[in-house]
Amino acid sequence: MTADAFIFWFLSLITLGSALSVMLLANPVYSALSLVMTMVGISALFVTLGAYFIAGVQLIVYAGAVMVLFVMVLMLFDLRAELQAFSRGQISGALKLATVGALAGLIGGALLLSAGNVAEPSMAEAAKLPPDASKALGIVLFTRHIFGFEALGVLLLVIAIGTVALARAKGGTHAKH
Amino acid sequence: MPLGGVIFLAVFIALFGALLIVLARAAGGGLKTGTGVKFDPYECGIPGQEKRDTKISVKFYLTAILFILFDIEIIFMYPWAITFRDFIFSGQGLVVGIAMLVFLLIFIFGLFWEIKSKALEWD
Amino acid sequence: MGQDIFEIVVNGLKLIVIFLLMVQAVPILVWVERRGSAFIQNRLGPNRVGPLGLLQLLADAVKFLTKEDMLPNQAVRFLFYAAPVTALIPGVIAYCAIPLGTPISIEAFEMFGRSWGPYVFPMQGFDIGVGIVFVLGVSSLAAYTILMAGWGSGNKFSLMGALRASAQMISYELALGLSIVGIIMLYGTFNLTEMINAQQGALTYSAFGHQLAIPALPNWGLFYQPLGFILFFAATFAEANRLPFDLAEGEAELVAGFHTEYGGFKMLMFFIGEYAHMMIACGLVVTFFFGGYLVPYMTPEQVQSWVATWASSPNAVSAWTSVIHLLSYFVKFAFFMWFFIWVRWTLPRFRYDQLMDLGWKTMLPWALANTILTALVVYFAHTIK
Amino acid sequence: MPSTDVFTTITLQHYLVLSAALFMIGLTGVLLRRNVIVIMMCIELMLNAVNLSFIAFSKFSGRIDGQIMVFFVLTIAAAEAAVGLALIVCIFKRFREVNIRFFEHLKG
Repeated sequence: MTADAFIFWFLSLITLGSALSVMLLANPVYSALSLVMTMVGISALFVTLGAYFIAGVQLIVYAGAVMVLFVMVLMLFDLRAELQAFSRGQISGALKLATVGALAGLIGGALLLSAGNVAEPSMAEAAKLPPDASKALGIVLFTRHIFGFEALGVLLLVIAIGTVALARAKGGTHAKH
Repeated sequence: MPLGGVIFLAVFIALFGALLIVLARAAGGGLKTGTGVKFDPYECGIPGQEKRDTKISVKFYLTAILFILFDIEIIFMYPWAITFRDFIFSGQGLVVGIAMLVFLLIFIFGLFWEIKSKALEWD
Repeated sequence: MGQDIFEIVVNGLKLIVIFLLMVQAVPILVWVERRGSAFIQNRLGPNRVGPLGLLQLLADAVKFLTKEDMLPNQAVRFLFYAAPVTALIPGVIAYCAIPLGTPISIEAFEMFGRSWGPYVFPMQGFDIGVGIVFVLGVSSLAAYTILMAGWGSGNKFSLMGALRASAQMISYELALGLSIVGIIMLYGTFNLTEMINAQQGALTYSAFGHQLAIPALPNWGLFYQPLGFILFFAATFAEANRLPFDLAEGEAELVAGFHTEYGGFKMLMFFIGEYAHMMIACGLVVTFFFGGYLVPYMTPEQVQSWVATWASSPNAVSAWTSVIHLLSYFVKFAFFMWFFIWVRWTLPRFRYDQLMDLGWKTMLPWALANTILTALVVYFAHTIK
Repeated sequence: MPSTDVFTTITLQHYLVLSAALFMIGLTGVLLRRNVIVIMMCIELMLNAVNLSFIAFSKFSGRIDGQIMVFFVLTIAAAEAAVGLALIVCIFKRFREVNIRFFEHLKG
């Protein structure tokens, strides 16, 4: 039990630290690399939750593909540290932070109120899931969620066509500066 | 001890020592001996000609976008591949196979469209 | 990871040993590469330092060690130093997931006044259930190393080399990922050890309710997925940035690619990273298509019963069985490593547009065809009696 | 439950709190940063936080559907990143600008 707890605290420390640096670092390239670290940490947390296949997919898709795209675009633009990373305006900033605080309070309150209801059956239920759930995942995906799967195929096709059209768009209403 | 063993050990010790030294150096930062052009970007000896902000083809980034989309489609095939035989044995093979065939046709159509629209041409 | 302190310590030691073996293999591979290239091109190669130039390894190590560690003016300090270190880590972690031999079982014994239960140690860094997904995921992190090094060294040629290399890597990752769908379908698992166990015995095709056994050939994945093997192996060449796909370096156009500004030990770490990618590629090829650590024509049980005729204790039987399988793995592995070197000194380099065309327009459609064909064959072989 | 168990026994609540914290960090980034690429990265962070809670629920309720939902969210997030970055690159190529305030002027 203590080993599990230690791994959880260690991983959550890494994840939270790198997530904070995504938000705080002025250089967007460092932000992107911190986000990669966050995603690797979340993938490790998935492993602690027994979702091995999803952890691998998280590494392949998020860390290996999406973030490569982000880093590549940042390097194409060659954006160094910005002079002003955060938006101006003290009143609006305070309002935004207050919004975040309010939402955090709501979620925290909800968690506290629901603590008695959710936590009890956890260990008994957790044993139901097979240790290597990849096959179970495939079977459920291709029986219960098969239409979602096909819809995502169409979505990906539309996106592939749309991004190519966007990336080569010329002209428009604005003259070139 | 045979010669191979001696070499093995020697290389091992050398590499490990080197690792430690490099770590120490990285902590202290790069040495700054010598002056002037030594620390300029290397362009085969001539004085630096190129600015940092050279234009780079947008093709690289287009490739990366297409990679993401096709990569996800391939990832969707993995749970199918691992369970396909189980589905066949339980008699659902035809349904799942046709579902995957439709998905693959969408994939092939997308790939064919990208090739046709010259999004993958490099010249 | 382990139940008690002994198991944890042994598992930790195993990781360190695998890391050291990988690092150790690099100078030897460099020597083989230099002597091999000289042999292929009818030259002598390094032959002055020590017998057969063997001490050249030591000389190289000393040279790498004593080079000045410099930071170019326009470099981004953190990225410039972090990139070589991150070149090593994904390679080593991914290689740890590849099984190298049969598990070693140790019977219960007495030590320090208490009894230590029977243990089974798999001959791999760690046994993760979804081996192949894990290996693909971890090794896809290598793109950052290249981008960090290219952008961090503040050189235009480095950046261009990095963009080329990463675009190449991600393009071939598609063909790589798709070419193993057929293999996954046949074995019905992501686990590398289970894949190897499925390849025991003599080649037996079972289809349409009949069985066709070919005792002259082992039951290797190669004979089920020949096209998949070719596509996978070719894609790994591109993933490891080796000739004929080393467009990242392309000395004629770019100075030296993303590691133009690097020298000394940082350069050596990039070297180790490149060889680590080759090792992962060879390990996976052997695991998928050539029976992994299995001894051809013999199942692990047969090997074990043969060992039991001369070995004394159960621990020794298990250990010797494992060592024999390790050797078998190593022979196959060494052959493919040699194949990498052989190809490097035989084929010329592609042009960049040819490279991209090959990846997207040739290998990806063929991998798709392989997937569909495998699915059709699997479906009809199991339904038509 | 005694109070020391909070540190030694990991329950669903721990994962949910972690996920909420990550979500809040992402939200703060979206609201406060000016660079539109960083804003997109913070959106990815928020989606990841949601994924974490999905997986935690899946584990502690013994149902696999949560993992499949994560699979879908992952796909949609990647698609969103692809389209978003295509738009950003399009705008950057013409105006050399990534400030979110500038995007307000793109009308008509």
